[in-house]
Amino acid sequence: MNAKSTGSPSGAQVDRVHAHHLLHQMLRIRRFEEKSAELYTLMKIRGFLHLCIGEEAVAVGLCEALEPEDGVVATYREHGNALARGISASAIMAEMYGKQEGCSRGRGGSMHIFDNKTRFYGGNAIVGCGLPLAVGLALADKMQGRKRVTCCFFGDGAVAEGEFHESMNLAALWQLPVLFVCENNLYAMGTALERAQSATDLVRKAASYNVASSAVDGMDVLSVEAAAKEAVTFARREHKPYFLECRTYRFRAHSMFDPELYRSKAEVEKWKQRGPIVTLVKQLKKQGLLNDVELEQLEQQVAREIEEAVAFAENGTWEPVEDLTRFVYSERG
Amino acid sequence: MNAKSTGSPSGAQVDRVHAHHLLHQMLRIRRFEEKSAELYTLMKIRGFLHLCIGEEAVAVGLCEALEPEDGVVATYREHGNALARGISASAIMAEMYGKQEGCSRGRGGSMHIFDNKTRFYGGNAIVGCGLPLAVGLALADKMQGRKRVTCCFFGDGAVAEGEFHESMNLAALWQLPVLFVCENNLYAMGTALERAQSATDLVRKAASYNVASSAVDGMDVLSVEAAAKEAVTFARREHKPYFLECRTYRFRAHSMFDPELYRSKAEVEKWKQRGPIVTLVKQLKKQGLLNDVELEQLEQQVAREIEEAVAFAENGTWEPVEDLTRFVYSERG
Amino acid sequence: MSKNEMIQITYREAVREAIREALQRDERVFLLGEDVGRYGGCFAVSKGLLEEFGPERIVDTPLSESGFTGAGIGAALGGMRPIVEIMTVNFSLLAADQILNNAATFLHMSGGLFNVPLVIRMSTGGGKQLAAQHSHSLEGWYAHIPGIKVLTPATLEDARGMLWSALEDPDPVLIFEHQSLLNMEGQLPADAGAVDIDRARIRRPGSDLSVITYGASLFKALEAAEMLAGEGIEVEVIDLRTLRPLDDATFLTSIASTHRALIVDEGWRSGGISAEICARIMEGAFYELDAPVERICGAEVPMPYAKHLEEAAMPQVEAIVTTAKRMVRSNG
Amino acid sequence: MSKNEMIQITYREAVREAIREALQRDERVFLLGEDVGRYGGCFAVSKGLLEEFGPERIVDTPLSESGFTGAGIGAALGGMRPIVEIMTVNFSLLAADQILNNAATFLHMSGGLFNVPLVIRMSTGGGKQLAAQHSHSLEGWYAHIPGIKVLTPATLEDARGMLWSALEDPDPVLIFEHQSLLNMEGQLPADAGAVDIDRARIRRPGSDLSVITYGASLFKALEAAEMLAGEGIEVEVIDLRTLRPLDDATFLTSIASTHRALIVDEGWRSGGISAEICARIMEGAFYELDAPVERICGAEVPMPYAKHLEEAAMPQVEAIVTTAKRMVRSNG
Ligand SMILES: Cc1ncc(C[n+]2csc(CCOP(=O)(O)OP(=O)(O)O)c2C)c(N)n1
Ligand SMILES: Cc1ncc(C[n+]2csc(CCOP(=O)(O)OP(=O)(O)O)c2C)c(N)n1
Ligand SMILES: [Mg+2]
Ligand SMILES: [Mg+2]
Repeated sequence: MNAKSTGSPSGAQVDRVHAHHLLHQMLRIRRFEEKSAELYTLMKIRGFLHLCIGEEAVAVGLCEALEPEDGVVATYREHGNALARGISASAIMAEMYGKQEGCSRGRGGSMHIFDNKTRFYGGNAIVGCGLPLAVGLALADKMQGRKRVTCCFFGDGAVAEGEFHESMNLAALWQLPVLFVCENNLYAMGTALERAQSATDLVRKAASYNVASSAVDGMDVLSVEAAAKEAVTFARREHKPYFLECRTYRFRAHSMFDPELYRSKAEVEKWKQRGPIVTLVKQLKKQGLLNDVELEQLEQQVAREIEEAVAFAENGTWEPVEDLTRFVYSERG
Repeated sequence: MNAKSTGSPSGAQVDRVHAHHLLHQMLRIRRFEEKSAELYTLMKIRGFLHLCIGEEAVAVGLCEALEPEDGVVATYREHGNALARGISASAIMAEMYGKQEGCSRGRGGSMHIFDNKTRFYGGNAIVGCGLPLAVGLALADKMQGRKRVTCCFFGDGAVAEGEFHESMNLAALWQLPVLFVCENNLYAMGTALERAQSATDLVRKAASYNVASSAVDGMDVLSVEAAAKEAVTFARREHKPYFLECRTYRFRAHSMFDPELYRSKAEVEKWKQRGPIVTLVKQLKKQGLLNDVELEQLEQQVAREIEEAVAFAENGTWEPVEDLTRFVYSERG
Repeated sequence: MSKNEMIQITYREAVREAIREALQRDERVFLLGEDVGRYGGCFAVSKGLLEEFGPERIVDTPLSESGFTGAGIGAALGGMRPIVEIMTVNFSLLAADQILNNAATFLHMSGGLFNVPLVIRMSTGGGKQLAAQHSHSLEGWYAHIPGIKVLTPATLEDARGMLWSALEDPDPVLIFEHQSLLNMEGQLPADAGAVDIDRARIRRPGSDLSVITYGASLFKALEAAEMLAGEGIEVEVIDLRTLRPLDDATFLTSIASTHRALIVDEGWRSGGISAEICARIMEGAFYELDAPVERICGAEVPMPYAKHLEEAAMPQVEAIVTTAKRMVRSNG
Repeated sequence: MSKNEMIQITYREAVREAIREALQRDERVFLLGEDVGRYGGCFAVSKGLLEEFGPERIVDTPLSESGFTGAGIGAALGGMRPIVEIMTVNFSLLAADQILNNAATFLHMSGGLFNVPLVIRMSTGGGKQLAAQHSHSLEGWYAHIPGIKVLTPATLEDARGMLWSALEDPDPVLIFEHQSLLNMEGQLPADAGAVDIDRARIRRPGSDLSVITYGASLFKALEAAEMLAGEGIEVEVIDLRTLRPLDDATFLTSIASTHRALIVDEGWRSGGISAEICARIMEGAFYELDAPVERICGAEVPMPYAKHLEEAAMPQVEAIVTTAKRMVRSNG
């Protein structure tokens, strides 16, 4: 698939500090997830674990474009979104350990990251179920006269669900500032997009709801950031939804139980050549904006953060079993 | 709304016998439903009663294009579809009386007309729920190598349901001969199309699934018939779905409990001028294909049929109460 | 209007008044659903509200049950107090994923971070010959789900009063309004307001048998009780009002004095709320029972259209009378 | 392979063999669902079947639960014998409308004209730390719906044998496969085939207490029974196998000799199948009981992720042992 990129094309000059920031964010996600995979094999983390390795540019580029008061709705493959949004690695790691210091008290795990300070509404593990929530969050903003945007991440697979259709229509009909971000990594588990959609050009679908849209090379963080900024600005200014397709690829298996029979090693390798981190590093070096020492410093900073996160999780505590039935209903008082 | 008609334009010369047949079919529906409304006020018919008066051309035009072995899936506003498809007025009337001689044994009523001889799969009263059924019926045909088409009727309101989206995609993805017939009468109960859809050009939606489509003036039976024949031929030959939007109007209330606050009398009157029966009568008379005597004969023939249907229903019997729990599961043996 | 003045009102009007009051009291409240505005509500419950409150607060939706129910959840998360109307309980199955997997679980899976102050109203029940896709009683089924509350207002007072309490609840509340009660008319204090949503109520005291019921069946039970009183049998009629959480204390206390219980539930028998009531009695009043608890439930069939079959598929006064007599006269 | 030869097999393989056999026996059978083909099934149940039977019979679907479940109903109406796979019971809520309003009602509302010979398989249950949107046990909830049948194969024999019987059934059958049983391994006759789907089975005879259970809880009950036997308590363990229609005769007969019953059900307590079993015992064996029936059920919470909380939310062997002891030793 040829991703036509919109927005600022790669290769354009960028601010050094900002470039390092973007790289740092992507490295945080990459190393955090590599560590998570390791901890999974050590059985420190359990349940389903979905890694977004390869897709870091989407999470980072989008979250750069959001204001602190904006809302985010994500999927079960949301570590990247959560980290980029500003939830601490420690809170997420403790969550995956099942400790009560986790961002969801250990009740949610990898698939259910939540945070109220950053308005991060999950961590939703039913494919497509987050889209109507995003519509409602934006509706509340409209009704209360707030200028916030709600950014809703979902995969290419979710486009087939009825809730995609209903949500796009509602957001457009009611003119709500929802940013629909399709993380199109070409597969839903083992189902390639062309086996899931009779028409694979997802941007065309947006048009059928009169929703403004564009597609962007999701492997290039600068392009994503630029496209995201345009989209967020549009949504906020026009009070309308926007559909942004980010063409990306997951380098790892769907989850930890996936023999990957449905795609070739060669295909994966080809995409890895275009990985968001290697691409950015290469570009910055070429432009003289990054050297090996700086890169190493970033890596070390990230390593420390992750070490701390693991220590935090390890030192976390188990919620008492007596509390099992808490949070089924709100505690008043 | 300007309905662009496709297929054979009105005003073209038609075969006299065939023209009379079409008129006869529409008259059967019109008079049958007028009688039903009367019987409703007499409390012979109960529950919800949805009349398709004004929309007869859609039912008749479509059913003309179908072969006996084709399947039909309809909505709760399906007397017209059922009559045009060949279910006897008597069986339908008895059904609405709740008599066991009814086509669904009196268990279904007006909203659940079924018939196996004509492959009429309801009578479905959950908006949108018939669309996946049609996909499955067509899938079965494909798997068994049969050349049948499945014709699925639904309203403009159903287009907003997720099941519309899922069904269009599945039918296109699997290349199934489903004829999706949208009876666009501009309202879903009291909700005008432009309040239900962010983009009101329904044909454009079909394109987003790569489904061939067209719109036709649903008030002109000859146009509908021509468009339906093209659509059915396409579906059967190409083994692909087709989306046909029939632009029509319901002259009566949504059901028997509807004060019609949402539309003006003037709008209704304007559409009545274009009623499918008056239009056809006028045209045939102008072309010398129909005279008053013939029209009167047709009316009398229809009146007799309906009289017989009412008598049949009146003389029908009540299913014994002891049989209440029959047909929850199949009876074997 | 003086404080103690009584007004004549229908169930439909009582619900409408409740919605109107909520809209007036709290600007975060809005009504969301199919045809709630221009059409005036499929059962005319919200008639006139669009004119009074405008399209920003009486929001017509397209036919998208999952989408707009989910949007209601989102709006609740965003600080609003939505009242989502689903026309008929059968259609709510299109939104079942949002109800069970989102509304009911959000608070818990977020470790207590995000509660969902959402009210969903829907009509339920049979008796109008609407057949198999418009007539079921699934409120008892929904009562299986932890994280939501399930209310079944039967009386005018509850129709008028439960909504505000539901809106003040921080968690999702489902309210089931029985189709056949909408035209019921009676007297209500002009200043009637919120009622509790925690406790069952004894609608008629009696010493011989506890009849446990809710919703439209309440009136069948009361009619039966009247007839039975004529024969010297005093039946205690309990209106559950709320199916989740189930106030078992009230019926267990009643059984402690009557020693016999009959459950009347329009829902299907197997695995309905009637089963749970039976189980609670088994667990909490076994040694009080002089005879096994009995159930009169909806027949286990998709609802038939024909009047006589529909009647046969629903609990009726006669069956209550006959069963009650048999139960009281037998010596357990 | 000789007739009496035993083979070593897992639950997963047993289900796969059942699907394979069905595909071989009846060309109208096909498998329809998300990732059943190229991926090999989300739990690897259908691995290899695409290669063996081709994409016409092992049909991968897009993420459209309502759409493809409805398509399964349509295909059944069109003369096929579809096996629809829904990955996890929680996702089936997206198809709840098609299941309740169409599959379960079609025969009845068409007055007997159209039956729906459809099988829907899905995984159910907790124990894998999959949290609140992937772990529930809703089979008992589905058992409320007339018009469908609900099967819960626990043993290898049933995993292998129930599918064919379900496919021969003219009406819709839901089969729930517990996630935690997939890796269970054991012996099965090489020529194992169809089994009845009508009757419960006594998996261990005993005279002191009837333990009524199904699915993965069966093995906890059997383990508890083993431990109890060591203390001289003989527990009769009943595997319901089918939750709808519920074979109450088997457990009522058992209770007639044990006079005590304990229900173990992973589903939520209120309004679960445990409640219906309680009610049937109330109705059918009240005078046989020496003590009230008790229930050990799933805690009424959306399933938590943390291991220790998930364990606490599910029935465990220890609780069965303790409860059984208390029940048997008390004098009712
Ligand atoms: C409603 C529902 N159906 C099925 C699943 C199982 N499942 C989890 S992720 C997934 C694939 C989703 O693909 P996509 O939307 O492209 O997101 P990606 O995993 O590629 O990020 C599936 C089928 C689910 N969680 N929810
Ligand atoms: C899922 C569902 N939601 C709501 C209803 C109530 N309802 C019955 S008909 C109708 C309007 C449908 O409009 P449309 O599809 O345009 O068909 P029309 O009635 O105009 O023929 C509604 C809202 C229903 N039957 N099913
Ligand atoms: Mg994907
Ligand atoms: Mg319409």
